[in-house]
Amino acid sequence: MKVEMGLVALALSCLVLDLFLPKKKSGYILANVAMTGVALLFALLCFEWGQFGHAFGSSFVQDGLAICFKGILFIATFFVLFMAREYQAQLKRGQGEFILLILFALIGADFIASANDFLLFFVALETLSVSLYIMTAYLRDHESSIEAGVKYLILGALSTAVFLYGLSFVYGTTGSTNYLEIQQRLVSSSTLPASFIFGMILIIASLGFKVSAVPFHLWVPDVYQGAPTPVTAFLATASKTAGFAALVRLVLTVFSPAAEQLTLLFSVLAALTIIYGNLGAIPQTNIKRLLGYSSIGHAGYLLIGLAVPGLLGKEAILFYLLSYVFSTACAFLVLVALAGSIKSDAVSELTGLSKRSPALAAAMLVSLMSLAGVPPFGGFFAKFYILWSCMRSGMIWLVVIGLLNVVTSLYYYLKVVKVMYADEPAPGLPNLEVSHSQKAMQFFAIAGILVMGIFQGPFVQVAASALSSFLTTR
Amino acid sequence: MVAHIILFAPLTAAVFITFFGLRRPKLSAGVALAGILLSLALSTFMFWSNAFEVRGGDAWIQAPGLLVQFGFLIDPLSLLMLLIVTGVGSCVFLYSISYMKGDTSYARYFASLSLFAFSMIGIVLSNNFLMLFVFWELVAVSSYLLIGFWFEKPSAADAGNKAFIVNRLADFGFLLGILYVWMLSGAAGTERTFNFAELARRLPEYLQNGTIAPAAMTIAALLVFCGVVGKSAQFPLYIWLPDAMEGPTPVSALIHAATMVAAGVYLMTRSFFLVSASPEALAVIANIGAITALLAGMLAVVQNDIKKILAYSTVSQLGYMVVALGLGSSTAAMYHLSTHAFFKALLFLGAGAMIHGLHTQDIWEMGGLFKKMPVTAATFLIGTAALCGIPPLSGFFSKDEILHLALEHNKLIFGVMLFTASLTAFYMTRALWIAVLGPDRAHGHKKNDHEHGNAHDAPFAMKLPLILLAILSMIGGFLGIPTFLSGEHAEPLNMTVAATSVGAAVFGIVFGTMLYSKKSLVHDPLKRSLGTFYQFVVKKYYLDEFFVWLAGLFQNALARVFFWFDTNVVIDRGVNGAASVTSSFGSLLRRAQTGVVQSYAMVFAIGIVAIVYFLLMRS
Amino acid sequence: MIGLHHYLIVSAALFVIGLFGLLVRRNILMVLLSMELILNAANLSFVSFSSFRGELTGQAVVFFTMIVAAAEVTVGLAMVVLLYRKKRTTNTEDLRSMKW
Amino acid sequence: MSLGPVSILMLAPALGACLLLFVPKDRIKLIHAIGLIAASISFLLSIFVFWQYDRAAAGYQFVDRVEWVPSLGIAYHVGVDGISAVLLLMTGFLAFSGVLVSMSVKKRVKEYFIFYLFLISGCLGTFCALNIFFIYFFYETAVVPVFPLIGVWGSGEKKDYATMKLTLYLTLGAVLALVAILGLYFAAGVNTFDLPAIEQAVRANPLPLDFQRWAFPLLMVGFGVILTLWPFHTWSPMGYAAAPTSVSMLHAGVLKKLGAYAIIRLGLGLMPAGAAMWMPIVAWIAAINMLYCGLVAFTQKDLKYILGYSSCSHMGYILLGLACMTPLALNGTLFFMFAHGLMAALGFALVGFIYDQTHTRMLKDWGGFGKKVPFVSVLFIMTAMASAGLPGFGNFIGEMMILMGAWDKYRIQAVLAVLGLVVTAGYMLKTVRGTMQGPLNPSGNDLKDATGIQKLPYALLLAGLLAVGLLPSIILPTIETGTRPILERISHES
Amino acid sequence: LSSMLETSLFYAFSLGLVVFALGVVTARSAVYGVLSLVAAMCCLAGLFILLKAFFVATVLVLVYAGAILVLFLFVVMLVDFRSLSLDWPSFRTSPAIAVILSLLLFSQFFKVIRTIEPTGVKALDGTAEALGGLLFDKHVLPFELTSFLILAAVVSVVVLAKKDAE
Repeated sequence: MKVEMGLVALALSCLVLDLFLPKKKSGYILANVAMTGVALLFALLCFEWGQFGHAFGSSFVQDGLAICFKGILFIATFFVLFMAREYQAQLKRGQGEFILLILFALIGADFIASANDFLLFFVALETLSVSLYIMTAYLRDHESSIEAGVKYLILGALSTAVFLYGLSFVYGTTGSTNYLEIQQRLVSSSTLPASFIFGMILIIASLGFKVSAVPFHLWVPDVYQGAPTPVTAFLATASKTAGFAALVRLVLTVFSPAAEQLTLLFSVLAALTIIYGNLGAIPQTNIKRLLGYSSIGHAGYLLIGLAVPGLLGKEAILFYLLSYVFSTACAFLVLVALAGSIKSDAVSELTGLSKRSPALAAAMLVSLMSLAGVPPFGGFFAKFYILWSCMRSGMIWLVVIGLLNVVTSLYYYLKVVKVMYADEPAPGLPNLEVSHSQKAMQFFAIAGILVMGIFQGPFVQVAASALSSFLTTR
Repeated sequence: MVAHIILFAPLTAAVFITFFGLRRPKLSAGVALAGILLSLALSTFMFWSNAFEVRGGDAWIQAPGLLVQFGFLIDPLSLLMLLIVTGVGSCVFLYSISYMKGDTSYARYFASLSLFAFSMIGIVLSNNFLMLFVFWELVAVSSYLLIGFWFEKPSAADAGNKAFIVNRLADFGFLLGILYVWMLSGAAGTERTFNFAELARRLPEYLQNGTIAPAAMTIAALLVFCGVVGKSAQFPLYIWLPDAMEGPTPVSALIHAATMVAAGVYLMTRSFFLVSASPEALAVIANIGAITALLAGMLAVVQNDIKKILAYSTVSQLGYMVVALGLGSSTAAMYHLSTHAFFKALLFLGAGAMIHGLHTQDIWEMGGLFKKMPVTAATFLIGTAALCGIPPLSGFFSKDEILHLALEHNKLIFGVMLFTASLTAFYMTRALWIAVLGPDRAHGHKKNDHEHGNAHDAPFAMKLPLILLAILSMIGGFLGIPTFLSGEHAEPLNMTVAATSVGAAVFGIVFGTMLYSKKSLVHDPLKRSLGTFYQFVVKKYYLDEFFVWLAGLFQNALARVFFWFDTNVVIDRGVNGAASVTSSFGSLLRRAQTGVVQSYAMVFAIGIVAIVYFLLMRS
Repeated sequence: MIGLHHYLIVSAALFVIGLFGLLVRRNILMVLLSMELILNAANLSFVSFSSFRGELTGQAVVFFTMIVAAAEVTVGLAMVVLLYRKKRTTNTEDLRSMKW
Repeated sequence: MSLGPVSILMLAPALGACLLLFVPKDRIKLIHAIGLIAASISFLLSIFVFWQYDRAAAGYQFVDRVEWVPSLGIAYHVGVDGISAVLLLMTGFLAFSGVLVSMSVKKRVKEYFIFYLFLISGCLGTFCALNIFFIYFFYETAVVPVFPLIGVWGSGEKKDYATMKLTLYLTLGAVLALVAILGLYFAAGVNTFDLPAIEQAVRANPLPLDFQRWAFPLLMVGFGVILTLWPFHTWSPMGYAAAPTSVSMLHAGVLKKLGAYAIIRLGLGLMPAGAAMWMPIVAWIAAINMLYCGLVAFTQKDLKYILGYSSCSHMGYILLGLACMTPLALNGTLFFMFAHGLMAALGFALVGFIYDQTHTRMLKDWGGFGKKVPFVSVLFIMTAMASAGLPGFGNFIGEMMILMGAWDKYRIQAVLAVLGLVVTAGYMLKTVRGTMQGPLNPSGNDLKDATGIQKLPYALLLAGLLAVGLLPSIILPTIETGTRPILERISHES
Repeated sequence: LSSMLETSLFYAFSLGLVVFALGVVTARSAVYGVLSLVAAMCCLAGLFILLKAFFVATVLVLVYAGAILVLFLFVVMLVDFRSLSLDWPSFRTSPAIAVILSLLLFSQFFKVIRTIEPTGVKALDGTAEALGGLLFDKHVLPFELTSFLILAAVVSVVVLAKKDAE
């Protein structure tokens, strides 16, 4: 709980600080404060490893799984805060509040990772979502941003409603909202009531919306494209991580009695999602939209981890998410660094980037290659790990689909690489200057990608012990 | 060890020239000559000391199931061939020193020539099929390099390519033959071998006890013979040899008259155990030889280029040798090979001297040479006589042996051979009258008068080989070559055959003299009198056209079809098709992204309905 | 006798009506209103289950649902205002600058 | 943990590349020096490893092993056996000469060298990794840097298409193979990717036949793509034509062999029964490769296309050798792989050398260069001869062994293979005729021959080619120690 | 309450709920829509009372009739909704699909609901006291967390809807 308290304190102190800071600088300073706070809290989080247990009548749980997801969330938020700091000029107004909203969203996401009760989970989810709706529409001068906000809000609200309705059935069937209690009651009953499965489907649909699983994904490209870049980054990383944090815990607890149906459901969803995301990305010309489609594809790979029965798939999800966060963050760091000097988010704006700024191009290259799953980057082992676990459960067809789409994804990523490296920049464009702090952050992300890609062992070990601590903490 | 030195001396010379001699022409010529002379000296030493050896040699390629040796087989056959190669080789090297003087690539010439000598000696010394094949290919390369020596000249470059390709085509069969023989050698479950001695022991035995079928032997023999057809320029692959005359004349003398082209005959002799066991193969070989001899003889009649005349003559004489093989006597073949090496090398070198002096190869621009270059003319005359089979010159004896053989075995072939003998005499007489004895025709229609007028006998370095070879051509019949080879005493001359053959030769000479001794002759009188047939022969029986058509079939038709297939089917339809299906699928998918938020909600709802249906309602 | 099923069916009807409205109305305001219907369908379901199962948590959920609904409506209406100011429209069919 | 020579030779280029990241991009000489040092460390160590490899003891030597991801059975495990030792030697040769040739790259030198060194490391790593995961890891690492290398430094109007196609094809193959590899992990039932451990397990109980039946074709096609298995060959000529010289060298020389290596190691070594089921088909495809690609090479007008198709055609011999699964053919295949690596690299290097000066590779724009560049032209002719299977060069011995190995098993294909030699000679001579012989084409008026250090890479490659061609016993016994266990398993399972 | 009365009240409230709900989705004017919603919410509150969820019923009426109604009306005043009758989809088939979809969904709901055991009686009193105990004890964490939710909503109004100073 210390971390959560710290987080709340951080958010509130930022809120107060915002009142006293000069309008023009508040965003910058708050971002720095928040980054420092998040970094410290991350350290604190690490020290909480081992102190596992429940709180608030077991509606809050702190175990390895929660800590791992929180760690990923903190890293993602750290990147997003930095992006927000560099994005001040584009925001134009409400810079301080922007940082606040990121922290609110983090609070929501953080509680999602620890929630052991649907009630807490629901409120946390809404905290995250509402903050995101607002941030998505933050660029008031851009129609696309408002449009994205509206779309996200409407569909998000629908998904909330579907979630609630599903929850009511789960609650009605079992008479509880606590994960463990529900699981116990279901295990003790001889048959699995249809109403429970019905509720489960609705809940999964709603969470599928959050993690952008086909067919609940249609908001993704539009919202990713329209939202301010740091928000897109947040959606792609932290929000998705939160969704998977919830799904993993639910699959392991509440839904575990329906393992058979889950495997069927998630494997089909995973296949559809992988195919849709990767094929849909091919014709895209907007880099953020392209990353949106690609994030759908990645959600598909992550869903494979859910489809695989047992704990291995979930370990793979942890690894995958962290590597995905590093890679995606790296790509968005580049986009944010470019934000001031490109006219639009069209891929063609990156033409000749390697000439204009080798460092940015290299960061983008590493990030895209990692996303595509090319060794020696983290994305490779992530895919390998998850497909390995899938193969273990005998779903060869899913492995084949996953692998074939690696090729597809390589195609559209390489198209971007080609634009950056092979094409000549338009004459007269100046070289781009990248600040040291930006370089440092990119370096951090690249280092993460590389370390995860080469020294996979420790990460796998942490993931494994996270899952085993989940078992012992219950 | 001696054999090693014989083999590697020319190679060392070649390597030395490549690394150190490219800018030092004189040094490189000296080194090359030293190399071949060393080989000659040691060969002679071996000959005198009767140092026959049939050693296993060292393992060259050793792998499970395969042992290829690097070893020498030295017996009378290889020793004789070795002497011819190094002997004629030395003459040609010596001759080349002044013949090639002033050429910009003087050193390269000697390097290539030394490489050739190395490869040729390798063929002779090899104790197994694969090693022989290695050198067999190497002579092809050196021949390619030497034919295309003046590679800036398109015709020379083309000729080199043609020679190489035709030989490769023949080696297709030869290599299959080697593999086939290799397989047969293990028919009884023993370890397979390429070794000649071992094969000669095993194969007849296997044939005897039925381990291998007679047909198998025929196949093996004919496949190996394929190589001979290429290298020894037999019908229908002789087409490369006349073109090979684009190379420097000493090269033609050494490679394309005396040694390399004879390598095929040597090979057949070496592997005679294959052929002798198969009457069918023998018949095929004899017939091919006869056809070659006849066709090439006729071709020689219509040539105007002195080297081409000699080239076709070579082909024709090779036909004789092959006939001898086909009739079952390798000794006769080798006998004719030896004498032919002497007089044909002599003729080529003589022709070279004429070309050197007159700067033309057209016999109709020569003439009156006895005055200008008496030594050349005289040796040329001796060579001609030897070729025509005038007793007691060397050609008479060897040719007589073959005719005798033919008479005994196959009357038809005898007739053909006899006709060819007469044809030989005829075209050589023609060449002699027009190019050497006749009046100097160049003044009438040639521009470089001053050079022509200054034509004189070659320098000593060129004359010496001529004289040496002339001597050999004269006494070649008395050296006891058949005895040396077969160990038996030569049969006495069959007077009937001898008389017939001399008669045929004389007929040819007389007829030739009648036609071509006229001083006023400017054009070939045969052209008019033979009409269409003459044209047919001039066009080389359209055999080249046939091959061009065949090559075109492969190169243009089939290859183009494949290329078309590659670009339009494999790539376009297959690859791009798959790619475009994928990406159009992508475009199709994104149509779901209408932009209207309610349609997204609709899909969301449909998704729920579908999942509920499939997961809950269906069962 | 009115039982759990009756209430649940009413709630289902409410859900479906709300969904229908959400799917066919093109005015964002109407979409938000339909959304309220769906949310309250869930509320009804919760309360019925809570009542019939004798378990109070369901009603607690409803309490939170209303807070969430209020928050979402607030954000949604803020966006409507923003959108209207910017584009003079509240029709979702006009919001398709991003597609495909 | 102490790193053995194999680790060092494999990591040296990668470390060099990392070092280059911190070098300013205008310090060309320093960049060259680092690249050269890294490559020469690999080169010298590859010679050292080859030389020090104990043939009598055989097995895996110079082994470095560090647990990496224990729960998945992944360990950093490198070492060499007879096969790897020889292929590492070849890669060492090519890496060194490739870096030397790369010195002629003028644009964006730093990035070029970074990518190039990574490429080298990937190749070396594939050959020496003893953990299947790492084999795949390095294989992919080698495949992908080619994309920017061709995309940025390549030439020709189809460059973009070619490089995309190449990368996608190879990745497609790789993922197919990965399916088989993942299946292998579970089929072997020892819960490890460790190659020696799996080999041992397979020796005790062979993999299930059903598994072998479906996994082998995946592996064969997957790695066959990079081996230009017909009809998956079309990426190759196009890719080579677009690639810069040193990349073509490495790609044609080494990368193609990665595929063959993986098929031998994983396919023949672990699933011999599956291989036996499918190899008759492969043998036919091999024949198609040889003749079809050879004939297509006839029609080409661009020199690099000729070399590209020629290399596809030569891969037919490797495929045929693999298909035989007999000692002679397998040893011959590896021998041929070594020789072809050097030969292909030499060919591309020479064409590249002249192309750098003439800026055209069209046959019609070349001609008569023999007089202008005697050194290069002599080497070019020798390369052509080697390519045509002339004795004296390593290719000949490899081809002969393959032919003899194939003779008993696939006689028709063997006969077609011999015919393939004729075809090769045909287009190679045609090429020599069109480039080096005949009257001088004006485009070559300013040609300058290689001088001094420029000659080194060519001379080195040729020397290697001749050395193994004349004295096959340099590498043949080592190859044999490597193939023996594989052959034992083949005979055991058949 | 007698069962007869309860039954009739249930049907009355249910009918009202459905009718007003339909009124919401088919309203030709935003004001009608909002007012229909409030009416529907009142019916819903009636049902809640039948279910003895008194506290929730009260809050529902307060929230909807009070807060949300005002909010909506405020926006309706702010925004010009004269063209509301044109807000049906331009793509003619989508209402049909929506109808079919809704019916399908309803039938699925129906099937699922039928499987639920109708056990238990309304024995529970959802009073403020009882609920408060639950909220401030067991579910205090989500309760506290809602403050951030509301805070976020407040921020949204400030940053999104506030007119720029200039």
